[in-house]
Amino acid sequence: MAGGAPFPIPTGSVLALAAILFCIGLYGALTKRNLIIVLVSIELMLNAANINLVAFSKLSDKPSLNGQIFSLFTITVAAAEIAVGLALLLAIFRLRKTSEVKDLDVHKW
Amino acid sequence: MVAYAWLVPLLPLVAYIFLLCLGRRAPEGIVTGVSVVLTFLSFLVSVAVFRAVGSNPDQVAAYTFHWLTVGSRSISVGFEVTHLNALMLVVVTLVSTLVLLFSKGYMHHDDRFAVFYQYLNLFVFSMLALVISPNFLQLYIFWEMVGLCSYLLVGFWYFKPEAALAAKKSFIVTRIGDVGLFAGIILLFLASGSFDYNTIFVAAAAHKLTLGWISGQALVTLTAILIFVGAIGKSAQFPLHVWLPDAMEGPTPVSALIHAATMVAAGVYLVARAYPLFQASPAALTTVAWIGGITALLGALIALTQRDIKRVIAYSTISQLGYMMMALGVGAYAYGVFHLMTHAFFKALLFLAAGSVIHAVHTQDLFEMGGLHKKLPLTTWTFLAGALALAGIVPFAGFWSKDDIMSATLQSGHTVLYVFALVAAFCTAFYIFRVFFLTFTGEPRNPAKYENAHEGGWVMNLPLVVLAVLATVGGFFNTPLNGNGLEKYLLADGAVGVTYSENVPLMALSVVIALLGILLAAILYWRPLVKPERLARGFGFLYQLSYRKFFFDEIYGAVVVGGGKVMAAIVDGVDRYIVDAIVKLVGRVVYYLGLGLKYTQTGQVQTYGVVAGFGLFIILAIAMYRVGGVF
Amino acid sequence: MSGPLIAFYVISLCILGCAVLMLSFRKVIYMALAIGGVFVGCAAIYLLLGAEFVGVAQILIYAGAITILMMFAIMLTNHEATEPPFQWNARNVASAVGCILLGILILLVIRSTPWPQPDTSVDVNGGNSNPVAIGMALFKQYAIPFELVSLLLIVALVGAVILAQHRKEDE
Amino acid sequence: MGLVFWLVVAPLIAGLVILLVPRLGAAVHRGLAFLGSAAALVLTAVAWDQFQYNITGFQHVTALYWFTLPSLWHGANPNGPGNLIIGLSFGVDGLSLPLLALTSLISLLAIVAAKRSVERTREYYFWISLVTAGLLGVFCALDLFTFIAALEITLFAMFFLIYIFGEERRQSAAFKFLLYRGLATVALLVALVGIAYGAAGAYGSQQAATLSGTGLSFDIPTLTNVMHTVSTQAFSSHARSWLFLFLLLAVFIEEAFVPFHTWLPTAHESADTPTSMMLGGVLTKTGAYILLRFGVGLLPGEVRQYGVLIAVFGAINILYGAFAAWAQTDWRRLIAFGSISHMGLVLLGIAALNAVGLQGAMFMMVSSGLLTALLFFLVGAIKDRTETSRIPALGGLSRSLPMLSGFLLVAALGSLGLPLTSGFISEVQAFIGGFDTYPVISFVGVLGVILSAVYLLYAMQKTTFGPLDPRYGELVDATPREYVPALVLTALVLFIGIDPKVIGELFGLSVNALMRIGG
Repeated sequence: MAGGAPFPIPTGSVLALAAILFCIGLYGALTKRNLIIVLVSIELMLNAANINLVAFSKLSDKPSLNGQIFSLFTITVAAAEIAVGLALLLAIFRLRKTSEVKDLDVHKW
Repeated sequence: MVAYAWLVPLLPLVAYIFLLCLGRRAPEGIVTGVSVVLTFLSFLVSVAVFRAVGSNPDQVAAYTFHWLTVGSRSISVGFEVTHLNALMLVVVTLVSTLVLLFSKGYMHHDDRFAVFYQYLNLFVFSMLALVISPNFLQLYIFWEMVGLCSYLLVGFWYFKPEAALAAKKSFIVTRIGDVGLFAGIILLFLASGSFDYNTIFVAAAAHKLTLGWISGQALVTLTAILIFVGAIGKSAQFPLHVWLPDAMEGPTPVSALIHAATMVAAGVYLVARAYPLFQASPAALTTVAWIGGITALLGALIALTQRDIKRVIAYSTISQLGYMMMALGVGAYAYGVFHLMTHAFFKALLFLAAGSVIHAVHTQDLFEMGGLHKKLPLTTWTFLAGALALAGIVPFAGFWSKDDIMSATLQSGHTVLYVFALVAAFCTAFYIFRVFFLTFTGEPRNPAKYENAHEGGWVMNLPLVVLAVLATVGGFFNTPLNGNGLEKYLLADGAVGVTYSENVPLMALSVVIALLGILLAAILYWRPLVKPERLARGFGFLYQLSYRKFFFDEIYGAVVVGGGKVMAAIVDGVDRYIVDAIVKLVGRVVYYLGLGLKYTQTGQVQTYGVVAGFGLFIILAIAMYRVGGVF
Repeated sequence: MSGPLIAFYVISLCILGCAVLMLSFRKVIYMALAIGGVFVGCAAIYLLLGAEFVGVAQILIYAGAITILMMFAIMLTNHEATEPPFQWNARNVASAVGCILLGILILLVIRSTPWPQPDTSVDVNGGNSNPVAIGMALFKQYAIPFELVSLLLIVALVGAVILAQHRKEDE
Repeated sequence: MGLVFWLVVAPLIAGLVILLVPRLGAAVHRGLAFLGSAAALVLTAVAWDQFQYNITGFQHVTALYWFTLPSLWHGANPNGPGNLIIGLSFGVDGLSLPLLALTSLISLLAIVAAKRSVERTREYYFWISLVTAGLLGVFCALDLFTFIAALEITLFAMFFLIYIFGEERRQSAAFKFLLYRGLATVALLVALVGIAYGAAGAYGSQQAATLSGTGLSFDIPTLTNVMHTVSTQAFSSHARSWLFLFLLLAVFIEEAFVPFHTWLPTAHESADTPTSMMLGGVLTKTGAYILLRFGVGLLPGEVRQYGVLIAVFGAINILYGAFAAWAQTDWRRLIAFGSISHMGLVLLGIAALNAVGLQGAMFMMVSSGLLTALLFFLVGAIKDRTETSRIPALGGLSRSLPMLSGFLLVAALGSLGLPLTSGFISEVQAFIGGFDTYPVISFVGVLGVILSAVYLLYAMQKTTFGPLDPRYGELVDATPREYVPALVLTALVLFIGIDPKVIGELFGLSVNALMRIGG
């Protein structure tokens, strides 16, 4: 079904890279104490997803541009998110004099 | 003429609607005038119908119109004319006209005078519509409507707590019977596919009434008895007789019209109308006969000792209705209906005369009356006519009908019932003359009330006179002298019932028995040779038994009403403390679960994340396991 | 083993190395630097996969703007902040176990899925250069989402400004 | 946009205008709500007028497409045809038309009956309009999605009406109402979606899809058709039984059947008069509607199979409701239990699964709606004057309030099934049906006829009969505004009782349709 010369990079490898990156990001988001690093870890996970999108844009049996477009949107949204996230962080820091996740527990029972 | 029979119920309905439009403040003259004239017209139409049917046996006819479709069956409404209901129409309209006239005097100056006439007209309409119904459903509809009117009229003086209670009691007790009738006609409908009398009777005669779960003969017996249960309730037969004496709380014209002449006779009419069904079931007929006989005796025994003039007559009504039922039960169809007619005349007369007395002395206690014949001569003589008719003295109306019943009972082989009837006849003569002597003879026991007594004017006297004439000569409609004319007339409806021949020795015996009763009353209350109190003491327990009405009210109060209330309390308790408590318990459990589980909300986002991550892993793992090939 | 494949493995190693480094550094500022490495590595992967425009955008936005923004945020807050070394508390262990399990699961799924053979004969760019093709798609097929995203950016920008504004009444 | 669509939407528009337009006076709020319901009533009348009696099935159908769920997503029938179409769909048949008329009429009268002293009129009339629109939607929904959505609207609108505008203990009553009926909706959702999936062939064989040629569909006529033609082969009887039991649970809660009834008396005790009229008059008829539409319509075999159970519960409800009503000391609780008793008869009529019984059940729904609304209205009017609805505290009101007492008597008599009222014609048909199929159970149930007379006349005796309590000597009898609901409802009760043909013909159509499925 697929035509042309085989692509040199196997699909599984790209996906594996993304998976590992995603798990690392997840681990960071769940364990790091600094709010900024948690945000950074979330960006890591987003990047892992982007890798998948771009990979399937190329490595599918019906390649198309849609994956790339979608990853562009992801990047844009991530930028917006990080801007708002960091602004929030600044505001919180100004109010609470802390940037540690564990101190932010106003919803505790 | 027969095709215009619908005019008979329609005219009172017109009167009702007219009065409704006039409102509750309408002038008394107009109210009475409209009611009496329209009802009298209705009477004239009835007579015309009666004559038309009588002269031409083929005139029996039913006219029906589609009312409602249920499933594949059609229910119709309409009217029919048979010999039986033509007679009933005449009796009902006649008595109604007289009572409507009488009420003008009796209810004078009541501030709900117009409302009273509204209710009465509604009642007359309902009663006539009941009689003229061509099917069981329509009969049931108006059966309930007359019950409603009875409820409204018994409770007419609603501010009296006894009247309120009596109204409720009358409705509920008759309703117990109505449920039997309701179930009975539903079963008949299911078995025959129609509510129409004729369809059902044809099916019953052809043994075609069957349902899946019950065989033909058993079904006929069951439905006949269920219908009879309805009649028991409405006609105040044992054991549902308890409402009728209490219903005397209503105005006396109501007692005369509804609780003596017409509505309570509807039960008898029902059994008579459904007679082909009863004839198909000997067991049902025997039940009818025995219930009737027991009621006749019971009513008469209780009436012996009552102090309230209306209650004595009420128990007398119960007893006489028992006679009618007994007649129907032993197969003497025509005699039962004949007695219904004569009873309507003389019992309405007795009630109206009693009403005249009550109107004069403003008390119902026999022992506050006495010597009233000087003040109320017309009432005295008319009451005497009614009393003689009730006691069954030759040649008054009651004699002919009652003796027909008694001889028919003996001839049909119900000896025990005959003895019952004989004892009841003796008691009847005694109690009614006890009332007569206590009321009209002797010295006034309450001079203050005696002094103010006076006759009620022509509106009250005219009905008394007319009814007294009928009570005197009404029996001649059906005597050997005219070749048993009424019997022949009624039996033209078809082969219903059995005919019996007169038996002169039996007639003589019952007259003698009745005379003995009168004699006993006379020596106790007219020319007292024996003090009644001594006699009462002598009979001690028996006297109490009669005076306290065989304790029916007490027993029912404790067992049925008490049982119902206990049941209601239990259900309410279950509802509040078990069902609702379980609901509340569930609420509590959830509340406390929430109280405990809130400690999982640490506020630490990352902890939530860990849990969510594990959840994701578990769901994915399960999904992948189900897909297979991964592990 | 062809050139692109070698390049892929090298870049992958760099990315994962940077990511692990990010986790193990203790000073926050180093962590931010390490994440910059990951972003650049990702851009290289995109280029390898033929998505030139996305790769360049990745470098501009992530490696450039976002990393710098992080630095600023760190400087503005507690720039001396350090992460403590790994602590053997329940949450950390659970996180580690959960992430490893999840990773293994995903890798197993990837391994067991029969991926379709990529169709290299199709030119996703439709004969144009990649940026042109993407531009065409964005302004034709995806015009409405594109406009919405720009709206989102404006809102985020204004929101960020308002949130980060130094308000007088807070003093 | 068809007639029926506007019929549902009219009160909704009125409600939204009330909610969204600022600074309208209380009178304008009331007027708008009135207009909305009046429009619905007029449109119902038009629909009735245009109704064609020779057509079975739904008429005036309006369908609004919203979106499509591809078969891959819903997964009911991956190999078969069919994208699931989600949207709003309305139409009327013989069963729904009288219920629509009942809903819009009672809503109109409830608005007339609403006290002038209500505060927060904006919210009040908004919620009333919303509950009306929801109920109208329920009764003419032709699609499961529309049905559930409309039912949910009635749920929370009624919740707020009780919660904000109720009387004593309104909050707990409102939450009880919400939780109970919320649970019912969940059960209903399981049952209905389950049936839809089953009809598409999700359980057991794929036969349903192949036989019917339709994929997953929420369209009620389609489902009816599919269930009628292929259900026995397509559905495992096990799955059908479970779905039916879920449906029955929903019906029992919605209809306040014993033992899931305790929300009803509590809610009535707390709700104000117009809310009670809507709640008792219309909202408690949704359960019976569900049982008829989805029970008899979609799972007739299960209705037959569990018929004895349903009939026994019917008899239990009749007697339990009646006995409990007897023990009540508050008029409003008494009416609530009385309505439970009436609804037991509906259950008996449906369980009988014959034409007469079904028609009786339908009649009873309308009759009980009218009578319950009338009773609540009158008790509310009396309570406005005497400041109590406790039966022992009243007495002799015939003297000071003759007209209200008269209407109360008519309502009570209708309730106890007196002939020439709608109560009787319903009762007689339901019992004919019941006796045909379950004679013994019906014999037990028929005792309720006595008991209804007992509790109602007992309450009447204590309320309107007897000596007048001097406290109530100076009360003012019905005002012209109060005559309207009382007269209209009384006239309808009598009209249906005297000439039942008019709605009987409509119901007959639905009955025939249902019997073709179930028979």
